[in-house]
Amino acid sequence: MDSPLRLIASNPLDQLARTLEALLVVASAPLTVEELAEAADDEPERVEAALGLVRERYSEARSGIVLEHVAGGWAFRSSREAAEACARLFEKPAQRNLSQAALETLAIVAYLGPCSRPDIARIRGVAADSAVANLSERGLISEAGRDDASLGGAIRYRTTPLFERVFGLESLSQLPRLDDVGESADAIRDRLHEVAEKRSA
Amino acid sequence: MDSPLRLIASNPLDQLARTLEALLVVASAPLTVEELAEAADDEPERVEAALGLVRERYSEARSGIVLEHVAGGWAFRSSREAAEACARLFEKPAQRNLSQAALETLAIVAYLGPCSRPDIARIRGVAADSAVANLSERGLISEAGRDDASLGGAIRYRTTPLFERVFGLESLSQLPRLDDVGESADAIRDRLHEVAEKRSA
Amino acid sequence: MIVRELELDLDAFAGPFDLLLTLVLKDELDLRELDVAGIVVAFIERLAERDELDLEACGEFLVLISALLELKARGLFPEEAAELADLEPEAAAEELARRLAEYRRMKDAAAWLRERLESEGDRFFRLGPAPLAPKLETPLAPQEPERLAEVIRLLAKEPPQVSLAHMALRFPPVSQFLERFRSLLRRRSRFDFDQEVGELTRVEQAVAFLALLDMRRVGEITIDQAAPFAPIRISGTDVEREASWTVRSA
Repeated sequence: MDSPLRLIASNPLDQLARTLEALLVVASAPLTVEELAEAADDEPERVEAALGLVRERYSEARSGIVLEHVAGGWAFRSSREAAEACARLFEKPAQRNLSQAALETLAIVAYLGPCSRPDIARIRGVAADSAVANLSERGLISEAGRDDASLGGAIRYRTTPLFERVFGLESLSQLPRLDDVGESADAIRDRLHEVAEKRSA
Repeated sequence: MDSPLRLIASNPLDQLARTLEALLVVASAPLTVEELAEAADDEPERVEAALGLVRERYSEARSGIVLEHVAGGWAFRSSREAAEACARLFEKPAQRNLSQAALETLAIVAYLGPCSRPDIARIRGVAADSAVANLSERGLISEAGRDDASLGGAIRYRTTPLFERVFGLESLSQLPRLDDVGESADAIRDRLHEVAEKRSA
Repeated sequence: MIVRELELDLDAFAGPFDLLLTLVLKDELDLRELDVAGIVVAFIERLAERDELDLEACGEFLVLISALLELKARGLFPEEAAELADLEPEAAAEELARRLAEYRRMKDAAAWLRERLESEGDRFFRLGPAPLAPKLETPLAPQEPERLAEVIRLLAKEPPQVSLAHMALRFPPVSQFLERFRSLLRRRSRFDFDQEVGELTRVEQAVAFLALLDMRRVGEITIDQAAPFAPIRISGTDVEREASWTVRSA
């Protein structure tokens, strides 16, 4: 009589099951049977059957990885048994510092008033896209109309009330003075552009 | 007599191993032993031992999910066996079509980093702006402050953990030493000597 | 032995030496990709096949290869060329060799990275959060407003004079020297190369020399030198080819 171990090893679906495991561990969204079948270059029926094997292997109490069927398809999740550990992994202390790119972008928007990404990139001498995306996501800057008011103009950004709270300011007028750089926002802007041009010359 | 199956099931590290599986399947970047120990609320030594079990279970040929030590931590990836299926479903935005200029720039940042665009231009003999922008966009290098005093505030760059992950490196110290240049100079000299001897013979 | 007919078989180029020069002068071949040592080895091997030492060929080759090396060095270290020129020749050579070695090491490193990319290309991993992972929101700790001001001051700081502007520095076009030498030869039957280029920078001299070689190649001039290091004399040939001449390299 075959042992169960033998049976699993010789299952013709075993290789397909391994392929599905690989696809599911790389995916960042649930995968449908059709997507899995196309990627594995196999029949949807066989994929369904192999998914059964995978589900058996990755089930509660047997594994820390659990295969789950959700609205959009199939995806791995962590087991309930490990819920506490996962919560600890994701609960992070408040972030101490902003990156240099984020800080520069924030300072430019705060001191110069609404600016577009091209404005910021020109002053920093490097593309500002990811810094702007990051700061928007954190709610420290938000959209404030477009350059030239025309539809084609670049989106401008300004700081938010959350920015003022995080930096302990009642309003932007409380920002530290920068008279050594320029006495007005326009003067500071001119100075920064002038230096940026020299730097990139 | 206990069956081997029984032995594995009764391993006191088994529950910890399942917890590690759960943490690794939801993590978005490699986790260090310390991070795993903190989340699992266990001793780093026990975590190391349990990682051994997980590694054994999730290895090439045995599973579609493979545990690897990369970028200073531990992470799951797909098995090499499933590469074709993965390639049908997933893009590789970080490493597709890396140009020679980008690779040279990457090499300079990896070996000499953090370094600035002028540093890179000095070694490559051509402006590095587009290669640097391209590598930043791919997430292979990132800003690491500014070189304020000496270089007019040029932004410095270093490689990211994603770089190590893409290139399958445990850390930057795994980059090979590059001291074989002397050899090739010697080889040229030897050839010249050889020719000179033939002449005088 | 005719140097310009020297057959080369290098990674970046295979063919006669004069074709290589033409391609370099037309910017169709990147000097940085060129293994100059390989050319030297090829030349010496060719010399070794002969019984007698061909002094003229050696002289021509030396001048040519130094011009190529200088062009290559300028390409690799454009902004430092001026500062290298201030060094004693031996120190400059040492410094150049050091920097070439550094660049070479980085090229080796890039080659290693490319191989690695290929060998590790069948590993796939997830970028970003897992599909069913808890959402991660990291609050930001309170920040000092003074840091914003510091950052603006840093951005407003005058950059020192190590701009990349030097990179725009271009070599004088070969055509400039072709025209100059031709107009000279219309007025005089011969001229002394050293006298004509003595006031120029070394790079300009190198380009001027390449112009001469190109003129000689098509039989427009003859080049004479009484002895090594003696003045190089240029004479126009009698053949009237001005009308049919087109600038080949510039």
